[in-house]
Amino acid sequence: MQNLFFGLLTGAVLAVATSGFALLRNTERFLHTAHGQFMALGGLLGLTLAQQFGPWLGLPAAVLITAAIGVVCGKLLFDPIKAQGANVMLFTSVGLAFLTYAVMLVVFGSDIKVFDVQLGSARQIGPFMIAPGEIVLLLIAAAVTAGLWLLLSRSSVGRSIRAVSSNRELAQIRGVPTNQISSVVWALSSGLAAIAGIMMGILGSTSAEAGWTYILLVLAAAVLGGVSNILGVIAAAMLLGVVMDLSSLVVDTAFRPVIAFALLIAVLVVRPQGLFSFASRKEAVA
Amino acid sequence: MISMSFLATVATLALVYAMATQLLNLEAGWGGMWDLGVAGLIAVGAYSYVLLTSAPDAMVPGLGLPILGGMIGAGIITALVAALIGWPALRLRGEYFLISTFAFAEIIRQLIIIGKDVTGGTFGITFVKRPFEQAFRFDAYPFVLLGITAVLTVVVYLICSRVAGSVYGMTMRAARDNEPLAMATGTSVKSLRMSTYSFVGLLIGIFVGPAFVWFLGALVPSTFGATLTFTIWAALVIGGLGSRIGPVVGALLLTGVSEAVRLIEVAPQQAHLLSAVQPALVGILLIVVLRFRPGGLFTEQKSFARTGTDVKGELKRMRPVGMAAVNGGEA
Amino acid sequence: MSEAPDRPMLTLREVNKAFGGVQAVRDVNLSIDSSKVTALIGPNGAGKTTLFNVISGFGTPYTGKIAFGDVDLTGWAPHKVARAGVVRTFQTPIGFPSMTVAENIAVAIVGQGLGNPWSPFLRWRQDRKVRRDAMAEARDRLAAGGIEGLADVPGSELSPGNAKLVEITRQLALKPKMLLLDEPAAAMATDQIRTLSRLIRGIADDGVGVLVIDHNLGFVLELADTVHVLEFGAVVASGTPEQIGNDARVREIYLGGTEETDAA
Amino acid sequence: MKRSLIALGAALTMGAALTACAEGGDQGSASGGGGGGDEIVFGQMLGVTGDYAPWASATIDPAQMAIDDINAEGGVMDTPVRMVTEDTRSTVDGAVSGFSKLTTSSGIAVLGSLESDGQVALFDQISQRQVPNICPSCGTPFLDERGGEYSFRITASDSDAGLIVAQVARDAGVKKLGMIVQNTEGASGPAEVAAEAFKRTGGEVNMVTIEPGASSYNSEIAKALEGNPDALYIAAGTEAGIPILREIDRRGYDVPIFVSPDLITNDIAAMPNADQLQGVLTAFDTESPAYKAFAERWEAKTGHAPEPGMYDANNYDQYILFALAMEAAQSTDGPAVAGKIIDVASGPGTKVYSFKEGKEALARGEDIDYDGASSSLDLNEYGNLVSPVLSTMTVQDGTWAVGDSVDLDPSLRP
Repeated sequence: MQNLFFGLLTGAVLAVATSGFALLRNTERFLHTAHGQFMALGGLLGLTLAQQFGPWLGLPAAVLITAAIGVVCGKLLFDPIKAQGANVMLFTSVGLAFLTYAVMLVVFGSDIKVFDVQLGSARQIGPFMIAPGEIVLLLIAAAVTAGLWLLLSRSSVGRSIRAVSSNRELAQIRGVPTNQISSVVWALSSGLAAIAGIMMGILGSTSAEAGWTYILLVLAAAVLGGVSNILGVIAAAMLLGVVMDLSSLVVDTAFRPVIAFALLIAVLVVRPQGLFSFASRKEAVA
Repeated sequence: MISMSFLATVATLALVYAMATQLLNLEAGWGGMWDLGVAGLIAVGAYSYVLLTSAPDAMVPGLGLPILGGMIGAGIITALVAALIGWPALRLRGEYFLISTFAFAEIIRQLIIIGKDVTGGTFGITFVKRPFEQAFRFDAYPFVLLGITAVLTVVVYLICSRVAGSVYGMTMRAARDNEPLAMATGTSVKSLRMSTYSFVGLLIGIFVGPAFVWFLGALVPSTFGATLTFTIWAALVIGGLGSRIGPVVGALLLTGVSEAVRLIEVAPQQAHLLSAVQPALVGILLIVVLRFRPGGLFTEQKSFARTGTDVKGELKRMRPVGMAAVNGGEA
Repeated sequence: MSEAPDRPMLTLREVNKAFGGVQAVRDVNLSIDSSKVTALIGPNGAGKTTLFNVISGFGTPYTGKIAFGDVDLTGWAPHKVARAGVVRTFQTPIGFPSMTVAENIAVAIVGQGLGNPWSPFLRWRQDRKVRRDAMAEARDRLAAGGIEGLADVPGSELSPGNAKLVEITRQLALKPKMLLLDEPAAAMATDQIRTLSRLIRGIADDGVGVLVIDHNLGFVLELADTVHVLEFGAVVASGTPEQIGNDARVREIYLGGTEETDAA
Repeated sequence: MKRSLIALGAALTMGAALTACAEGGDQGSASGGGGGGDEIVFGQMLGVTGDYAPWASATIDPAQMAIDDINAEGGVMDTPVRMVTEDTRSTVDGAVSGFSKLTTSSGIAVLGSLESDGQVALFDQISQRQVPNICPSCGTPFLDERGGEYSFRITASDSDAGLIVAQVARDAGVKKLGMIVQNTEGASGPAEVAAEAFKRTGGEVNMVTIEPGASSYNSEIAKALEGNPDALYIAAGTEAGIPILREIDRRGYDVPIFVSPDLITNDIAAMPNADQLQGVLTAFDTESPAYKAFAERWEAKTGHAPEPGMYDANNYDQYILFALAMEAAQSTDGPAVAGKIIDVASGPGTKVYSFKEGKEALARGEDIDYDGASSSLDLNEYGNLVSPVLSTMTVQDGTWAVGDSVDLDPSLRP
């Protein structure tokens, strides 16, 4: 039972990260491999700034800075090659991942860093042992994803984003300022990465190396959710977290990664479009 | 002064990567199968080779086969594993194929760690049978190994070239360009891809796995992580997806740049700054090449068509297995 | 109707196809003669392309039976259907964009015998000969169609009209017994359409059955021997072009739907 | 991003400039291992990036300190010493090409700091090239009976480290031991020895394996604590160790915890639940003059005491040993130097506690026995510590404090 809560916590953080990844994937139409590095960047920036200016000022500042870096990268690196298609952008993003990693090595060094934030000691709540800080993290994750959902579904910016993701050309013709929307999406996506990176750091530790690990989980969750659907991706991230933590009840934990990936493959073979994709599969022949 | 022996070592590593990159090109560039699991296949090849050739009484016992037998055996085993992976993975399209091959590579690595009675687990395998090792002095051996690896690389190049110019290569590129149309012209795309995937597995097992082990001198599972896959892919993309010579150039360039960093000498305290130079160079190389020559340094058109029209942006037109899923548009 | 053994007939029995709860094809029974041009018309979304996909093996799973002469094609994979002689074209003729036009056609000629990784090594001479012959034949076929000038043009650089011609030339190189043409006249100029009509008529006269989908009513009625009208996935009328052209109900359905006929 | 671009531009320019310098600099040392040139090159290889990155600065800085000490005395045989550090990227292929560069381009006379997997992979090449080689941190049992010719080790073998954990746990009356073991060679090696040995004492073991870099370890911890074991043993690096200990704290599991050597660091000692922890390690002999001298300067430099789990003192000692062996051999020739390492480390002879003392004693024609900052460095014929002084360590006031020393119970050996 306790593992269920652990899974939810893992899943919630993963959901924040993956929703940012999926958002970018849907509007800019490529797999942003550097997303994991942006998470690590957010985490390290957050840690450094929180030490300097305290968490209340430092952490939001880290999120904003990461978001800004995302926008600049989008403008400088990705806008000029948009016409070249998804593959060129995917590999440019791989290049950006290497570059971001190098910059983090120079700026923050390569050692493991720990947030100076205590989550408090756990109390029995219902069937769970939960620390107060964990509830706060869970609430923040929920608020962030709910906020994202509201933004996408209720605001005019959100409508524009959805218009761009369903059909960029059409949106442009209808007068949606697609370039501004791209920037907004870059900001949102990178900001979400930073938030998730900070939460990962608070739960465990953070380092320049961590980005390579993060991206694997994000990719898995995004694919499992059927990338095109943000709600599906969030649900998949939660599910992935829960399944990974619950699987340790059944099998030896050494097999946990094997189980997680085997499950992923099994799901893909049975439902190639992901678990929660509602869009019917496009016919091969259009 | 740069020592010849160091150059030979770097060149050997570069050539091993060049072989892997060419085979990835066969699979992804011409076959359209964007495989993020090459590292897994290389691991299978490397481990099978060592386990087949090492002595039965070694710390991690093997079968004691001669080197050539080990290479062929490794090829067969890797081909079988590739078939096993391909069977479910090739049903998937686009990014789902990417992810599932990636997942398989991770599973392979984990199984190597878990199966420590056979594979030596995280401790790895420390004795490797290398060709002609006894016949030469140790300080001459790097050059011998470079020679052997160079010969193997040429063989792989010839194999890839012949495939490229054959009916099979033509069908393969056709199926990559337009899967439904290839089917409508009577090609069984599924079995074509299965056979290509296993064929690439076979070659990786025969050539890349053993050559990599000879270079390394020991095997640990962490060598075969995602970084290996990413490096090979970066070499391929820089060199030019689909071109014949591009993968070789890309691999040599990438390894050259990475290892040239070693020639910069800095105070030990700055070592962490220096270690950032390598990923930074790889990153910049990828970004710049893709920005200004999105098809990579060499293009597929140059490799095949006799028309002389140089069409830019190979990567742009490339459609990995059912790219429809990625582009969200029509196939 | 009699059927000569070497002139098989394509028959559909009670074919139904649904996706996502939408019945795209319902209870279709059709017989398509060889040596004849049969047309399938209907408004957008009537299920024409879906029916095409079902016949050519891309639309599995479906219910009902499809047979070509004595051969039961039901549930066959696309490449098997093609090898059985039932060959289709595609609405958007992107072809094989990275290859030249000649290579595009050669791919269809070479067949499957050498399509495995071993043949380049074990049967290299044969492989090379097959490839050379195929390229030569491809050029001949292009010349026969009057488009030999396109031979060395990359597939990605063809004009839409030429792409359609290349598409048909390529699929003809498969030596089909039954040819399914998906909107061959779309995106073509009037004089090209005339050439196309002659080409299609010639194909049928050579004994190949032709099934055409098109929006261009004039083109279809002039070309076809038999016309079937599809609406909401079902065949609602069949007959000669004259009968169909004069059928009030058909005119209503069809012309009602032509307003937004696309030019794709 | 702009900032990083500027930084990168600067880095590239700097890189180009450095390459130019290196070309010039290399030529001087090209004659290499034979020595006799205007400088002697000490090689160092470690993972500056990758999995071993957390240890990087604790490996490089003490080594440089040793080099500075040596040069302060006029170098070895009155020739200045320079250290060249090579990144293995924590991979085997990185180690192979780094080794080739160090031995052939940089012309190193000795090699230090390599981690277990690189050490194992390069073992044959090291003996072929006759490069004296000390490993300050590798526990791999591979070296247990193979070292002694060119490869030496100045920390306890995993076999001993594992046995001693089993012994301490047994002596503390533990019957059921929960174990959390990281899936890497450095951690799983001693853990497996410990598990085997503990079972031989009649105890019960519940081992859970983890991957470093997971987002949380809650479930694994819960699983390891199933059936309420009397104690928990965590064998991991800090990357996984920190989150594990945090989670244990959060859940309020108050079971005694044994940690593996890699976790005996200041970061770990600062954890709120550190008073639950106990480690067993080749503890630094805090009374030794060599340790005191090192610790004082180390604290001045870094602001904290030496950390056994970071192997900082061991990294210092290795280069002092190399330098003394060269002085004793009066040569930089590989076989000659390697042949002297056991002698200067283990005596018999005058006890010396620094390079200065050793050099002077050797000049007087005496035999020496260097007692280092990390231990007395007495080596057996296999180049392994004869009797690693293993001590229990506990955390007091946020730092690791040395407790009782433990003698290995031979009955636990397999």
